[in-house]
Amino acid sequence: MDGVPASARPVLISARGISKQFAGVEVLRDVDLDLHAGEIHALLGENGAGKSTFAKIIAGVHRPSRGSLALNGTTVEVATPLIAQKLGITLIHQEPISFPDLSVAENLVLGRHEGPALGRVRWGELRREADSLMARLGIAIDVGKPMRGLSIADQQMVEIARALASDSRLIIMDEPTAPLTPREVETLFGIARQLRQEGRTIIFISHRLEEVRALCDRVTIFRDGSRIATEETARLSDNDIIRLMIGREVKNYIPQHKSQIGPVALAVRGLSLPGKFEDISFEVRRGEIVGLGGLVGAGRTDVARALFGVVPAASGSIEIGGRAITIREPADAVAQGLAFVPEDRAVAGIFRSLPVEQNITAAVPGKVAPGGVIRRALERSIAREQVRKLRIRLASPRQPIGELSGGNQQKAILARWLLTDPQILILDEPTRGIDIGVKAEFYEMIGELAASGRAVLLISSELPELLALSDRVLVMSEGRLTANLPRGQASEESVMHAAVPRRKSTPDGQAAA
Amino acid sequence: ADKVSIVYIPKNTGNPYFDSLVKGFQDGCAKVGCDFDMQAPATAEATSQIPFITAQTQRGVGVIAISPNSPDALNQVLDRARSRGILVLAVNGDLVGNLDHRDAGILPVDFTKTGPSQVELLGSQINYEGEIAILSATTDAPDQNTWIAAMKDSLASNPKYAKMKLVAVAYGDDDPQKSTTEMEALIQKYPNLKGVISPTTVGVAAAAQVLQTQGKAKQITLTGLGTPNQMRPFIKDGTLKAFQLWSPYNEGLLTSYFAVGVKNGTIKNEPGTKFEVPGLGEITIGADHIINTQAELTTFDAGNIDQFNF
Amino acid sequence: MNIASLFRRREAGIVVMIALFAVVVGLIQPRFLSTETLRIVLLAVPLIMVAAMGEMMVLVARHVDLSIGSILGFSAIVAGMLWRDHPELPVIVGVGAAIAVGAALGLVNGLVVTVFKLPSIIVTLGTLSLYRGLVFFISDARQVDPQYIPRGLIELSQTSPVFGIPWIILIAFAVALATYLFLGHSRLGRQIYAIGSNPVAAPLRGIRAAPITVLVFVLSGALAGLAGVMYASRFGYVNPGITGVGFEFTVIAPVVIGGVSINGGSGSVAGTVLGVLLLGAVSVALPILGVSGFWQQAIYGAVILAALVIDRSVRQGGLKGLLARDAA
Amino acid sequence: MSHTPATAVSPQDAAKPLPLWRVVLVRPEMMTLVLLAAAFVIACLLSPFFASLTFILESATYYAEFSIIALVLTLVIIAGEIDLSPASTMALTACLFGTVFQAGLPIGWAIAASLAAGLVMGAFNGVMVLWLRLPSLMVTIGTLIMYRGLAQVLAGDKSIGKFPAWFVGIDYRTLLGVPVPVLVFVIASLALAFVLGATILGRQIYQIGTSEIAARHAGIKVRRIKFALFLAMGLTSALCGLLAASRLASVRYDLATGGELQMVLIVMLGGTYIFGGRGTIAGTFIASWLLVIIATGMTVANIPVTYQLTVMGLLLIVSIIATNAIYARNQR
Ligand SMILES: Nc1ncnc2c1ncn2[C@@H]1O[C@H](COP(=O)(O)OP(=O)(O)OP(=O)(O)O)[C@@H](O)[C@H]1O
Ligand SMILES: Nc1ncnc2c1ncn2[C@@H]1O[C@H](COP(=O)(O)OP(=O)(O)OP(=O)(O)O)[C@@H](O)[C@H]1O
Ligand SMILES: [Mg+2]
Ligand SMILES: [Mg+2]
Repeated sequence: MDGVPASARPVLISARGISKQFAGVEVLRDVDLDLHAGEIHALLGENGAGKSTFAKIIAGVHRPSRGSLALNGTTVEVATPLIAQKLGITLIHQEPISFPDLSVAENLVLGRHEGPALGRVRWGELRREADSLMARLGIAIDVGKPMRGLSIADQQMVEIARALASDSRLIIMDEPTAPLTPREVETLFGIARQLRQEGRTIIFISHRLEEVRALCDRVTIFRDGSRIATEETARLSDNDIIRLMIGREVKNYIPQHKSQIGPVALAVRGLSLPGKFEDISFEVRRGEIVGLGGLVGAGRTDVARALFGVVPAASGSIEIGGRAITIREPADAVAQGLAFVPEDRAVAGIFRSLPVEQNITAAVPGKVAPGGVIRRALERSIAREQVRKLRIRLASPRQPIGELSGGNQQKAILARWLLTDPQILILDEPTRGIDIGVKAEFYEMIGELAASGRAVLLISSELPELLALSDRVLVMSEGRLTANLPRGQASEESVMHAAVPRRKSTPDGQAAA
Repeated sequence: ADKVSIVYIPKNTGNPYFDSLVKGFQDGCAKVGCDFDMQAPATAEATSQIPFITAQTQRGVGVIAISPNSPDALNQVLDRARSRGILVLAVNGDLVGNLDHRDAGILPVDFTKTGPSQVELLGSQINYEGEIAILSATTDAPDQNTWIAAMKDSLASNPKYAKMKLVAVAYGDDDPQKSTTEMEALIQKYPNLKGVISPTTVGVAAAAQVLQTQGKAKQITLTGLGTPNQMRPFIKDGTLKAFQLWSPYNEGLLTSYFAVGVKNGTIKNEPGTKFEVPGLGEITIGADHIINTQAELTTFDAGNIDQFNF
Repeated sequence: MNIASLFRRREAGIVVMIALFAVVVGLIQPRFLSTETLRIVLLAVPLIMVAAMGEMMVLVARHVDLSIGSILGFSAIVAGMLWRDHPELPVIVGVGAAIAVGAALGLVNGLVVTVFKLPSIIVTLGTLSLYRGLVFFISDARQVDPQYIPRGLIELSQTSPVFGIPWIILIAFAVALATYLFLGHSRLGRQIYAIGSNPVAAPLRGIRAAPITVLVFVLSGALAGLAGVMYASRFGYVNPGITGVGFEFTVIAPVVIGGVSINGGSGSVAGTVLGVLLLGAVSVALPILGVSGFWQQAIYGAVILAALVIDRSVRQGGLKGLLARDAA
Repeated sequence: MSHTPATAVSPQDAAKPLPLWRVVLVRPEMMTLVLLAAAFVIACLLSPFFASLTFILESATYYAEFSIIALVLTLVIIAGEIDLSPASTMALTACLFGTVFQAGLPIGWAIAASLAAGLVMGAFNGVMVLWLRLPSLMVTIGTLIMYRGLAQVLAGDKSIGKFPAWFVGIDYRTLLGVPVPVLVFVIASLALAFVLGATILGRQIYQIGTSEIAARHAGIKVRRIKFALFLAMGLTSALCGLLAASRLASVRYDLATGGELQMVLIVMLGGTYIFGGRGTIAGTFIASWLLVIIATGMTVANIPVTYQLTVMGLLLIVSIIATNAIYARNQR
């Protein structure tokens, strides 16, 4: 089959006009895509481009808001994962799904075998089958052991084995290689090629271009929820792919801020948290915006959370204003003049059911309650002032913050931290899930914050915004700092270059989890 | 004058012992003409009767008859009731140590007789010799402790019992499971055990069940205080020959006669006063205003058990 | 760390604890070491074992059922009243009725928990009181006296088909075996583990969590119902204010000791059986040693807390992990 | 900050808040208040003896201890935890008080010992929950059993009494016609309503219960506050144990048996959300009276206790379902 171009083979599954909205936000827009039998098809795109969402729709995890799927020419309703399973579609989730208390062998078959509810589980058969699968993948895992003890990589291998075990026509692998060692990646590729040989279809999602190049017949590139291009892999250069992924012209609404860069405000030395990040050292000066770029899972959020004391680092030191300090919990960080706008706004940011004004004043109890007793009038006026300054759109400050749009929620969180008059701000994906218009306001605010002499550490997966706002860009890859680029040297290419994991650069073969 | 109204508050609801006591009240009231009501708490815990006493005080009943769950936790509410002119009677169990917080105590028998009587009942069945044990209620149950003391006294002082040896006193906490385990432990620990006295209804029933289950009835003689309904199957199948109790029915009957008499002024509530209760004969108010319904314990055996239903 | 062997060790651990306990008690009171003691221990545990099987399934599914004591009382009183008011009915009708009533009450628990998405602990705390109220209500607060309990039922605790082991013990072990086969070796049983192990992922693997959760409560109720008739068989009467009161804690303690995690997903029938036997041995030994029964409850409580801490430390990889900071 | 031209407003920006009447009226406490009024009317109809203020106040003293603890428990539940051990803590601290007193030590020492023990027991719960990170529910079920067992070990099953006259009968001391325990309850309600509603501590309790993670991120010392709440539970339970000892003039290990269910019932009836973040002291206050009215009303109307148990169990389940439904409705 190898000789036949992918596009010449029969179409296995075709998606037409697939769109998906989450809470009113459209994350997939009219995606049309044909997948052929016996091809390995890569999905590429920036973080949040919609790759996983598309995969989940095919696998019945999500239902599309609009659009249809056809399998071998007949329209199908993939309403549940079980139906997908029966249609021969298997999804290997980006985060491995496992039942930690069950054995590896059971995890392999759970939900797959049909049969009566009280039917006997044939352990011997199960075990033999599991063993042979593991042998096929060339990994030595005791299939009788519970999943709990397995490393993320091994769990991922079990997921892959599970997909192999079910006689699927279409196997979707959502970033399967992220936690794997090069040798495991090779094994996986061998198996994928063998499956292709058998005429099965594989969707392969990855951020690693060399992998895509090594394995995939065709690539489809997603950007902002739309399919931008589908092409034979060989016809695209790395630069083409990156350009297509980033795509949008750098928007001119991003102001280029100019501010006085002062003394070192925050210095981090040798910060490590095993399994999350290793040996992180950098400085942020007053008036400086330092960007922190990288792919999802690079460990940027973990560094931010360590700095703020949410999950403190295991080793390393932090200095603020030249003084070494210990941060054991966020309260310590706040006392040291740090502020942190977390990426996971819904969980770590807002108090959903509480009024906006209480959300805004949450970090400054002393201001609204001198002596411990809340002065409502004072609180209201403080909150109103912030609402006005940050142009937060709301019906009433007494409204539960959960009723506000994401961007306005985010502004309220920023307002909360501005009230503490922080010297150092850590902003983790501050514009994620926010409308274009509000984004522009945010960029302006971030610039003004730096201009007023504050140090800003900006984590962003959006390269244009990272590049436009940052005076200096740090890049992380797999838990390590891989680049420190002054404004002049920071470009989309250079950042991407540093962000994409290089297998050769980790000679021990162990990727940071 | 209005009819005297009597409310009886037993230890807890669902306790079959009190059913026949209530029956006595009902029959008594039907005869002497009083209004009777029964209000029981869900549990027999120290404080559970308090709201009931208060509510009845509020209702302005004439007489509160109570089988107290605690000898001292009720003092204040009972005082409050008495200060409103309510006659407060302790029935079946007394406020030991707090006798001045009630007007009189109606007890089934002279409790000093219980112990010796039980010892004699057991002794007569085992030829007055061998190892014996007691399975009681809780370690601090006041009535049982009085009886056990009297049992020990008889065993020590009466030469007739010289060959009976009390080897253990176990406590089943009036809990079926616990009583069962304790009884099993007794049998296990004392292979030569000849007899067991269990002066508590839960205990004696559990002990009988153990003997029946283990088929040890021939080897170990059981007696104690039990209710006929609870013990009937064991008497019938010979697990035990005899046990004792008094008539709770008579307690209810006597209490209603006495209460109405005192309320109407026909009985003077003073030690030494005598009065007549149909069927029970002449009753005397004893020291500390204690009134006993019967002189001796009733012994139930295969011959008479079917005459009783409580 | 090899968790599988740890759990294996955990069950072995309970065996060792039982053995050690027996030796120590035997040294103090040699008569403890006899077949008679074994028989007493075995007679003390059937009720607990049967109900523990149900509670264990509920815990495996990451829920808890606090109402089993009241369900036990309810089922027992229904069966008892049937036998009292219709002496002509065969024993098995009462047994069936008790199991059916237990299942129905369990169904109510399961439905309230799944339909309204409420925490089972609060729901069953409510039904604990509600069902007990109904027990008094339907029985008119009257005990069912021994004379009404069918002879045939009583004999289940006394007569034996084989090796002199009474029926009731055989029934308990049969229930344990059935539970073992169901939970350990049937597709549905494994799905219960899966739900408890990762409730979010279960639907992604095509497991229907809601009906299975309801089923688990139904089974727990039905087994409590069976324990109800076993109570009648063992103690020979049913009292609305006594039968089954406080039973929930008696049952949860050995289940947790047996290694069933309150976080769902794990636990074995063997561990639970051993936990039941261990606590049974303790409760039989205390009186033989002459230890005050007052200690029993305190020991139960301490044992539950210890089991929680051990469970957590096993999961966190030792005491060091136990004290590690939050990963909020 | 300089002005930028208004940009496109996303549809969500236009979301209107709930109408005021719904915010004010459709609240769980309102439901409780309506129930209270209904219960009062029904109780008056059921029995002519009910409608007497002195009687109701006197009856209220029997529930005052549980009600006072329920107030603190309200804070604990709002903060997202639960404590099922206070009734057992009451028993253990009270038995300790009795034992120390019986041992011949001055009564002041006995009181101090019981209060200190309450703090220790609260701290034990707190350490297990906050440092060993065990679920408060299971921990406090464990301590519920253990504390009660220890009370039994300490005091056996005899009652300890013969306390000095000044100590006993606190429920018969009145101020302005209000029995002292009820007065304590009212004052505690006012104080805790103030703490919860007007102080920063109260505000942070709500925030912790709404989202513990967000609270930690906002620099709130979550662990410290929760630990303080467990300590407060222990101390309050010990205090209420002493109130009970005074009221009963004696203590026994079975003091307040099953009280945990009643306390949770009160808190739930008052509209506090079992998952934390919402609830008011006013709700708990009203619910306490509701319980007094229902229990007292049924008792004085000679309604058998079997009905009372059934009604209480039903009320608990219905109130959780209703509270859950109201919150789910008001939340988008
Ligand atoms: N369950 C959900 N609810 C709301 N929004 C969601 C949900 N799942 C995904 N999204 C949003 O949809 C968008 C697309 O997400 P998706 O996971 O498909 O991206 P992706 O291309 O797979 O990115 P990555 O490379 O980071 O995996 C993102 O903005 C994400 O925040
Ligand atoms: N809930 C989780 N459980 C286990 N591991 C996690 C979890 N969340 C993240 N990780 C791991 O932590 C590592 C770093 O993730 P982190 O979120 O810090 O990356 P990031 O660079 O900030 O990505 P993003 O762009 O999404 O913010 C990843 O390798 C991921 O596997
Ligand atoms: Mg993805
Ligand atoms: Mg991140």
